[in-house]
Amino acid sequence: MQTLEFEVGPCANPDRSIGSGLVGVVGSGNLEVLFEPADLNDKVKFVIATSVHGFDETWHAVTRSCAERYRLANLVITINDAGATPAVVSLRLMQAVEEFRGGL
Amino acid sequence: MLEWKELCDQLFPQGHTVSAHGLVLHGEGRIGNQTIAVVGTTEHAAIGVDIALELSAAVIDIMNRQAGIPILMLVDTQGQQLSRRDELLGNSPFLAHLAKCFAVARTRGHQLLSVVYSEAVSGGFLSLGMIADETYAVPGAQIRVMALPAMSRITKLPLEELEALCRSSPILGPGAHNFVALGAVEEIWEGPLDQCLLTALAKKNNLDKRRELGASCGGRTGAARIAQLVREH
Amino acid sequence: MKMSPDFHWDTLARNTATRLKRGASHANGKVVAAENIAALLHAVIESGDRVCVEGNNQKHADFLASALSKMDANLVHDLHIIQSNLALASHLDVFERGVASRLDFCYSGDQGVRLARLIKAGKINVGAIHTYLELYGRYFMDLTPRVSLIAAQSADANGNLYTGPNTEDTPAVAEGTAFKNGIIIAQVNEIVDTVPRVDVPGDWVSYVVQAPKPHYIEPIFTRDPAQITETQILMAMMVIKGLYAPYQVTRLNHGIGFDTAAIELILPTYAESLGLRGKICNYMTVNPCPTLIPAIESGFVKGIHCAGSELGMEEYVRARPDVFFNGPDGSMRSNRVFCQIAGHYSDLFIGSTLQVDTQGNSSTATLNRITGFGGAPNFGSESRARRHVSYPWLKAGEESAQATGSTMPRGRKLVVQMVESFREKMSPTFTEKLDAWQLMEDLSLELPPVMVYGDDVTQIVTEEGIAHLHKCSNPQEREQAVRGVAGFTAVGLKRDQRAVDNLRDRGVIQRPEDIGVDVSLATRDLLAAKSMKDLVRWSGNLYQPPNRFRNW
Amino acid sequence: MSGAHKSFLERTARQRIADLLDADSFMEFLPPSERHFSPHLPVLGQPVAFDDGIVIGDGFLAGAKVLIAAQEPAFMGGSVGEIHGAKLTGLLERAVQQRPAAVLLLLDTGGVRLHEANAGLIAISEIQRAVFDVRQAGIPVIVLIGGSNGCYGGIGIVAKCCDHMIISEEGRLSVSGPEVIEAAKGVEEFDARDRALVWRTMGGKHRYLMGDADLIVPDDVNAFRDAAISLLGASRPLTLESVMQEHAALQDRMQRFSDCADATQIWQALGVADAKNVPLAEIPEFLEMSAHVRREEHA
Repeated sequence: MQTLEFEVGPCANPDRSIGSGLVGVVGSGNLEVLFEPADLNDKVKFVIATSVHGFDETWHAVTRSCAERYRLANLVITINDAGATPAVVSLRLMQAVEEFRGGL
Repeated sequence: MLEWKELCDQLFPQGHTVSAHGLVLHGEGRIGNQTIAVVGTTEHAAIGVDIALELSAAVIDIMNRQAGIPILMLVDTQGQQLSRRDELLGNSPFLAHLAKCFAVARTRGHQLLSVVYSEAVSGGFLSLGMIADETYAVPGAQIRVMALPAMSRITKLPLEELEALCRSSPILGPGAHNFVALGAVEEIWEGPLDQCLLTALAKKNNLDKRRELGASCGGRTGAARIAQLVREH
Repeated sequence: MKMSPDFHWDTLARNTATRLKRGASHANGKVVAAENIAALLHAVIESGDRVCVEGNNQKHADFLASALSKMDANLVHDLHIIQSNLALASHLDVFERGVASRLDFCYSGDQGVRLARLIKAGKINVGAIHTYLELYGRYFMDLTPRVSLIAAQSADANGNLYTGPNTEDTPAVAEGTAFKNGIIIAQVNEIVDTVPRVDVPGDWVSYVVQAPKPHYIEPIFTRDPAQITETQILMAMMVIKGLYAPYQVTRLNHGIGFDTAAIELILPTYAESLGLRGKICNYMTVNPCPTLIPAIESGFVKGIHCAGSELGMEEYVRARPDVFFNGPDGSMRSNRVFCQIAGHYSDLFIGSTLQVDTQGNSSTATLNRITGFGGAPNFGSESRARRHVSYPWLKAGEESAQATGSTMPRGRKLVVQMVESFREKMSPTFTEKLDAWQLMEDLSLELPPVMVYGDDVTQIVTEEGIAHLHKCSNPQEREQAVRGVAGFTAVGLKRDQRAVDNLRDRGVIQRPEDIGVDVSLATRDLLAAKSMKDLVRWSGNLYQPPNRFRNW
Repeated sequence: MSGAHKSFLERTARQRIADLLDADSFMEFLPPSERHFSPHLPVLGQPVAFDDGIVIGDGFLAGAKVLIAAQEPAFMGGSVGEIHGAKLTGLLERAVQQRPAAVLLLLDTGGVRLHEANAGLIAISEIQRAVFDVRQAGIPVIVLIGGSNGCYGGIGIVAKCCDHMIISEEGRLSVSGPEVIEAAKGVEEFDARDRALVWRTMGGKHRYLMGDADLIVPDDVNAFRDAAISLLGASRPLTLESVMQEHAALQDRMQRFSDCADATQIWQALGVADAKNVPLAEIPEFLEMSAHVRREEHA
C-alpha cells in the first residue's frame, strides 16, 4: 500500500457548501471517497491509500482537475483505492459533489 | 495425538460407555460424582449432512433422556464435507440444525464443553466445538481454517509474507495456541485430563466471553471494543 | 517459347487421383471411420503440402487438427499450414512435433504467447500475418490449399455438408480447394440421410468423418451486461449523441467488446429518448451478439449479416428471419467473406483496441505475444473503392476535405476507436510509441503489426471526449487532438492546453457537455438489460445462454 | 426491466439498506467517518474499507423499529474479518437490549476473510451465539440473500440458524463454494464453471423448494422489502419441540432425496410437474409450479 497526502487550491470562487459523506466502495477497480469538511483556508486536502504504486503524478493531476472543476474548498477528501482508473476516480468525485452539495 | 479411546480413558478414569458408530462417537462418562454425556467425531470426520444428522440425533436423545446433564463434545473434524451431494441436500440446514440442537440444550440447562483432541477445521468446528460454552484442546491438537499454502494460493499473497505474519500475530495461522491467544480456546489442558475436565465443569460459564478473553490475551483486541461501541452507540 | 507438346497440364489432378486411390482403402466410399483418420491422413497428405485447417472464430475442425498434429513426422513433414485462426493447442503442436514448418495465418488469440515462443525457437517459419480477406484472397492466388480439413454440423454419405449457423470460412476454404483439384476432408458431428440444407456440395468433398465429439465451439461474443461499467456507458452515450445522431449512421459494423455492447444496450433507452429509433443503427454486420437482442426487439436494428454465429443464439436467430440471413431450413447461414465485405463498405466501423499512439495508430499487439489481425483491419479501414453515397459518408468526406484542402469531392468512411484512457490495472491505452515496434524487432517482422492505421481513423472516443481526427489539418493537430482525449495518461498530461482548447473551440475535440451528454446519467440504470437473464427475457426465452453465463 | 424496478443484486450495501427501509430512516452505527477498519489488512498490503465491508444501524420498516446489517459485496467478497464480525455481533447484542421488531441481516459473503482467518472464524461463531440469544429473546432475525457473493462458508450455517430467510433466485446458500469443492474433489465432482449446475444445486429456487428459504422474491429491493415487512414480529421460538420437528423433516429429506444426483431429480420427486423448466420460470410462475410441493421443515 502507498499513501499519498497533499493539498490543492485554493481555487477562485470556491464552493463552500459541500458537506460530508461517502461514495463508492472498495472493490476491484473501484474506490471509496470520504468527504469531511475542515477549516483549511479554502484548500482541499487529499489523503489517498492506494494498492497500485507509481501513479503519484496521475493522482495529483486527477484530484487537482476535479478540485478546480467543482471549486472544492475546506474539505479533507480521503480515498481508499483498489486500482480504480482515473475515469472512475473522476466519476466518484463528481458523484460525491452532486450528493453532498448543499450539505452544509 | 490421542485416540478417542485413550482420551476417554484419561477423561473418565471411573469408566465410560463411549463408543464409535462409524465416525460418530457417543456415550456417557463418569467423573467426580456425576455422569456427563459425550458426543463427538473421530478419524478427522468431514461433517456433512449424514454426520450432522447423527450428531443432532444424539444431542436430542440426551435432552430427552438426561435433562440438564453436561455435554462434552469430542472434536476431530477436517471441516465440512466437501461434496456436491451434501450441498445439494444442504450442508447449511443440516449443520445449522446441529448448532440449534446445542443452542436449545444450553437454554435447557445443559452445560456445553468441547475438547479438540485431534484436529478442528472451519465449518465442522463451528457446529461441533465452538458452539460450546467453552472450548479446550489437548496438547498436540490442530486447529485451523486453512493451511498456509492453500491460503497463499487463494489470497494471491506470497507464502513468505503469510508465514512472517504468523510469527508475529495469531490472526491467521494454524495452531491451537493461536486460538488460545484469540480467546476461542479457553486453555490447552496440561496434566491429568480428568482433573482438567473437573475444573472446567466447575466453571459453569454459559456466556460468550471469547472476545474479552481474546482482548485480555492481547491476540484479538478489536472485536470486544467494536462490539461494545455498537451496543453503546 | 511455347511449352513442349508432352508437357503435363493436369499434374494436380493426376496426383490427387493417386492420393484418393491410396485413401480408398481407409474409407467406405466417402465416409471414414474416426479410428481410421490417422491412416487416411497418412494416405492423402504428402510432405510439403499446403494444408488448410479450418480455424474460425467459433467452429473448429478440432478432431482433424489433433489428428494432423499426431502424424508421423518421419513420414510427413514440412507441411505449410494456411489457417485463419489459431485457437487450439493442437494448431501449434503440429509445428512443435515437426509435422509442419511454415505458417500463414490471420489471428492467434489465446495461443499468441506460445506462437511467439515457437517462432523464436525456429519451429515456425511465418510467411505473413494477414487480415481475413487477404488470406481468403490468397487461397485463390498463390496459397491454394492442397488439402483442407474442415468442419460441419452434418454430412450425408455423398459428402453434402450442412454447416449450421456457423458457416463462417467454410465456403471460401472449400471453393479454393475443390476447384484446384485439392482434397477436402470434413469432420462432422453426425452423418445423416439427408442434410437440412447443402452448404457445401458433396462433389467438392473427398471424405467425411464423424468426430467422436461435436466440434469445439467457443461462445466468444457473449458479453454479460452485468460487467458493463459506468465509464463504458458514458462513452456509449457520447457515441450515440456525438456520432450516430449527427452523422445519421444507419449502416455500420460493431466490434465485439464491452464498449460496443454498452452502445447496443442503451439504444432502447438512451437513443430512444433522443428519438433516434429508425434513424440510426438499422443495418449491421456483426456476429449475433446477445447484447443486440434488446435493440432488435425494440425496433432499432432491422438487419444483421453475420460472419459467424454465437452459441445460444440459434433459436432466437431462427425466430427472426426478417433480421438475419437464414436458409430455407430456417437456420442462419453466416459467411465471413461476405460479412467482411459488407462491413468494409458500410458507413461506420467502431471497435476497441489495446494501444493507441499520438497519431491514432492502434494495435492489439503486446510484447511476447502475437495476436494477429483477424477482421478488424478490413472493417476498420477507409474503403477507397467505394462509389455509392450516403449521408454519413459524404459528411465525413466533406469534413476531411475541408481540413486537408482537397478539391475532389469524395466521401469517407467513419472509423471510430472507442477506448478508455486506462485499461484495468492502470495500464494506459495511450502511448508515445506502440509496443508493435518492439515486437517487430523481437520477431524480425518487416512491419510493426498495426491493427488500424491512424490515417484511417476518423474519431477516437474516450471517457474524456471525442477527438475528430479527420478534421485535423496536419500531424501536429492530430497529435494534440489525441492528447486532448487521452485523459490522465502520460500522453494526455503532455498536451499543449492552448492547442487543445483551440481544437475544442473548433469542434475537433468535443467534451460530453459540448454535445449535451449529462455525465450523471451514465449509470447502469440506463442499460436495457443489466443481466443475462434480462437478455433471455427480452428474447422471449428464445436465447439460451451457455451454462457458464447463467445465474439461475 | 426499468422504472421502479431496483435490482437488489446490483446495489451496494448502503443502497440496499436505503431502499429497503422507510425513506431516510436509517441511522448508521460506526459510520465510515469513524474509520473502524481492519488493522490486519494493511500489514498484508491490502486496501481497507472504512466500514470493513459491513454497514450496520437502525431504522424503520413500515414504521416498525428494526436493526439492520448489510455486507458490502464488492469489498473482499463480503468476507468476515475481526471488525466486520464484531460489528454484526454487537448489533445482535444490541437487539437483545433494545428489542426492535426484527433484526434484518442482508448477507452477501464468501465466509471467512482468509487474511484474518482465525479471527474471522471465531467472529462467525460469536455471531452464531448472538443470533441464538436474539431468538431466545423473542426477536425475529430475518436473513435476506440476493447478492452476488451468495451466502457461503460459516455464514451459510449462521443464516440457517436465524428465524426466517428471504432469498431471490439469484441468491445462493451453501457452506462450500463450487470452486472449493472442485479444487478439493475434482471437476467431475463439481464443475464450478457450469453456472446452471451451481444454481440448481445452491440457488434460491432450490433452497426455496427444499424449505430452507421461507420466501422467494424476484431480484427487486421492493420485493425484498415487502417480504421482510410480512415477517416483522414473527418470532419462531427455538425449543426442543421445534428442533425435533426439524430433525424429523431433515431425516425425511435424507430418506427421500439422499440418492438424487441432481436437483432436477429432487424437484421431480417433490412433484414439480415441469421440473426442467424451474430454472427459467419467472418467480410468479415458479410459485405456481411449487405451490403444492414445497417443504416446510424449519426450526
